[in-house]
Amino acid sequence: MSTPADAPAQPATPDLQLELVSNPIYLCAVREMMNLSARRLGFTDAHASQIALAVDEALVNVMKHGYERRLDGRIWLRMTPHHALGALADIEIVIDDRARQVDPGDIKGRDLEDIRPGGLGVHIIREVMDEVRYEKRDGGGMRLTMVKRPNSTAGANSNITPTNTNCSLCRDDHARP
Amino acid sequence: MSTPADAPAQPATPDLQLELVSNPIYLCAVREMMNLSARRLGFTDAHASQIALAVDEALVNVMKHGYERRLDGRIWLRMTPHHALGALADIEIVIDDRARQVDPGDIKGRDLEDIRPGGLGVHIIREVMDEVRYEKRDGGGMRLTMVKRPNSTAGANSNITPTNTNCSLCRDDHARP
Amino acid sequence: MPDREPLSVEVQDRSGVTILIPAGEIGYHEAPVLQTAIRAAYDKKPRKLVIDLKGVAYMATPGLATLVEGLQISKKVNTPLVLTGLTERVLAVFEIARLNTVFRITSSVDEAVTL
Amino acid sequence: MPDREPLSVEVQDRSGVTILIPAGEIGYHEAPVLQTAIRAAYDKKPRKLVIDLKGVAYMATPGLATLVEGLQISKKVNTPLVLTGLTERVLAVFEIARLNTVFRITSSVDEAVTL
Ligand SMILES: Nc1ncnc2c1ncn2[C@@H]1O[C@H](COP(=O)(O)OP(=O)(O)O)[C@@H](O)[C@H]1O
Ligand SMILES: Nc1ncnc2c1ncn2[C@@H]1O[C@H](COP(=O)(O)OP(=O)(O)O)[C@@H](O)[C@H]1O
Repeated sequence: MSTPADAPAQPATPDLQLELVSNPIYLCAVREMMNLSARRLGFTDAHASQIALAVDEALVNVMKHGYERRLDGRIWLRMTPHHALGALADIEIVIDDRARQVDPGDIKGRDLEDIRPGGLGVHIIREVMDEVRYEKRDGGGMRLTMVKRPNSTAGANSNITPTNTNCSLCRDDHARP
Repeated sequence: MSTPADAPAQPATPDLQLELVSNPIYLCAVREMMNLSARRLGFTDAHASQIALAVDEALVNVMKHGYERRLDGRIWLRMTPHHALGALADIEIVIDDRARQVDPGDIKGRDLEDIRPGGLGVHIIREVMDEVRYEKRDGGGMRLTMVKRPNSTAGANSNITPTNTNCSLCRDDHARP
Repeated sequence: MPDREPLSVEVQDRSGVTILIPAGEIGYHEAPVLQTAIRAAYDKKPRKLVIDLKGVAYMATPGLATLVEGLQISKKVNTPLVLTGLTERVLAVFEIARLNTVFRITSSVDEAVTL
Repeated sequence: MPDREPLSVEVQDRSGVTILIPAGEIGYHEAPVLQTAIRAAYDKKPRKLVIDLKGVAYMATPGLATLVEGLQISKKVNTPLVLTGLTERVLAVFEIARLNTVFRITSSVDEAVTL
C-alpha cells in the first residue's frame, strides 16, 4: 500500500463512492454520512458540519438546476481523504451528474446586498470549502470538486459584522441536541 | 417511469449504491445513512434502527471475517425500496464483497445458551430483518441480501422472557439523546 | 403507512403573538413544511410572528430562503417578524449569507415577544 | 491533529464502587474504548463495577461482546458487575442475544451501587 516517493502520483481510490437517485428524501442521510465520516477522519465537529453543509447545498443544486426536480436522475459522490506524513492532509469530494451542462461561470449566487429568497447555496459552498471547482464533464453533465483541509480557515472569518471576526460555523459546539 | 402491468418485472435500480473501503471508521456514517434513509422512506424510527443495526452487523462481519481486518477491501451496498399501490412495500439491501468465500451454511451465530463474547451478529441480523440470504457470488466474494417490510414484526417478539412479548427494539422511542 | 412530515413545527400563541417552533433539520426537503407554517401563521393576522429556532440543529439555504420569504410577507402585511433561539451553527449560516443584520434576532423568546 | 476517541467513557468512584459512563454509540469501531475502560477499572480492584449506559444511543454486538468479557472478568476476580441506564433500544439488543437475564440490570444507578 506504500508508494515509493519517486513513483508517479496515482489518483487514490475514494474511500466512499455513492450513487444516489435525485430524490431529496435522501439529502439528510447523505449529509449525515458526510458529517460523521469527516469527524471520524479527524475533522473538528465544526469543520465536519461545514463539509456536510457544502455537500447538501451542492446536491440540492444538482437536483433543482441540473435535473430540474426530476426524481429519477443519478448523482455520483466520491470522497477521498488524503494523508501526508501520517496525518490527514485534506478531504476531496467530487460530485458528478449526467444533467444539464451549464457554463461554470454561470454558477454563481446572487448579489448578497439584493435580499431575496434563493441565490445563496453557491456562496455557502465557496465560503466553507477551501477549493471549489465546477466543470463540464466530457461525457455530459457537470462535475463539482471540493477540497477541505483540517487546518482550514474557510468560513472562519465573516467580513459581515466588524465585531464578528470568527464565523460561528467554525466554533466547535455540538449542534445536535 | 410507469411500467405497464403486463411488462416483465425489471429489477429496479437501487436508490442508493455505496462502495466503501473496509475501514471501520466509516461504520457509524453508513449505519446513520441507512437509519435516516429508512425513516424518510416511511419506516418507523424503531424499524429504521433495526435496519441500521443489521447493516452495521453485516458490514462488521465482512470486515472481520471476509477481509480479515484488512483495511483496503471494497464493500458494495445497494438499497432499493419497492412500492406497491403507491405505498412502501419493502426495502431490499444487498451487501457484496470480493473477500473470502464461505459456505452460507457456515454463517451462523453461536448457541445462545453458551454465553461468551462474540457469535451474536448473525442472530441479530436474522432476528430484525424479514428475509436474510447469504450466497457465494459468481465472480468471487459473498453476497448478503436482506429485506425488511414496514409492517414487519421481525424482532418484535422476543421469546426470551415469557413476560416480555414485545421486544423493545420495536417500540417507537427516540433512542438518540 | 402515511408519510410523516420531515419537520415538526409547534405553534404557540401569546396574546396575539404567534410563536413557531420548528424542530429538526431545515434543508431542501424540510423547508416547505416551515414555509407552509409561516404562511398559515400570517393568514391568521397575528400582531407579530416569532420563530424560535432553538430546536433547529441544521439549517441550509432553503431554510434561509423560506425565512427571507417570511420577511417579505412581514413587510407587505406590516407584521413584525422576529427570530430567536439560533444556535451558533445556524447563526453562522446567516452570517455567511449576510442575513444576520437583515433579520431582527433576539437572544430570548421573551425579548422577541415583548420588544 | 490527534485522533479523538470515538467513544468517551467517564469514570466515577462512589466509596469503592467504580461507575463507568460511556457516551456515544458502541459498535465495532468504538467497543475497544469500552473494553480498555473496563479492564482498567478491574485492574484497580473496586468493590463493584457499575456500567451506566444512559448515554449509549446505539449498541451493536461488539458492545455486547465487550460487556460479556467484562462479566467473565467479574466472575474470575469475584467482583460484581451491574448494568444500569439501558434505553429501550439497547435493552432490545440484549433481549435478542438473550443476555438480559445473564447480566444484573437495575433501573437506577443508586440501586446498582447499593444492591
Ligand atoms: N449543479 C448545477 N447545475 C446547473 N446550474 C447550477 C448548479 N448549481 C448552481 N447552478 C446555478 O447557479 C445559481 C446559483 O445557485 P445557488 O447559489 O445555489 O442559488 P439558487 O439555487 O437558490 O438559485 C443557480 O440559480 C443556477 O443557475
Ligand atoms: N461476511 C462473512 N464472511 C465470512 N464469514 C462470515 C461472515 N459473516 C459471518 N461469518 C461467519 O459466521 C460466524 C458468526 O458471525 P457472528 O454471529 O456475527 O459472530 P462473530 O462475528 O462474533 O463470530 C462468524 O464467526 C464467521 O465464521
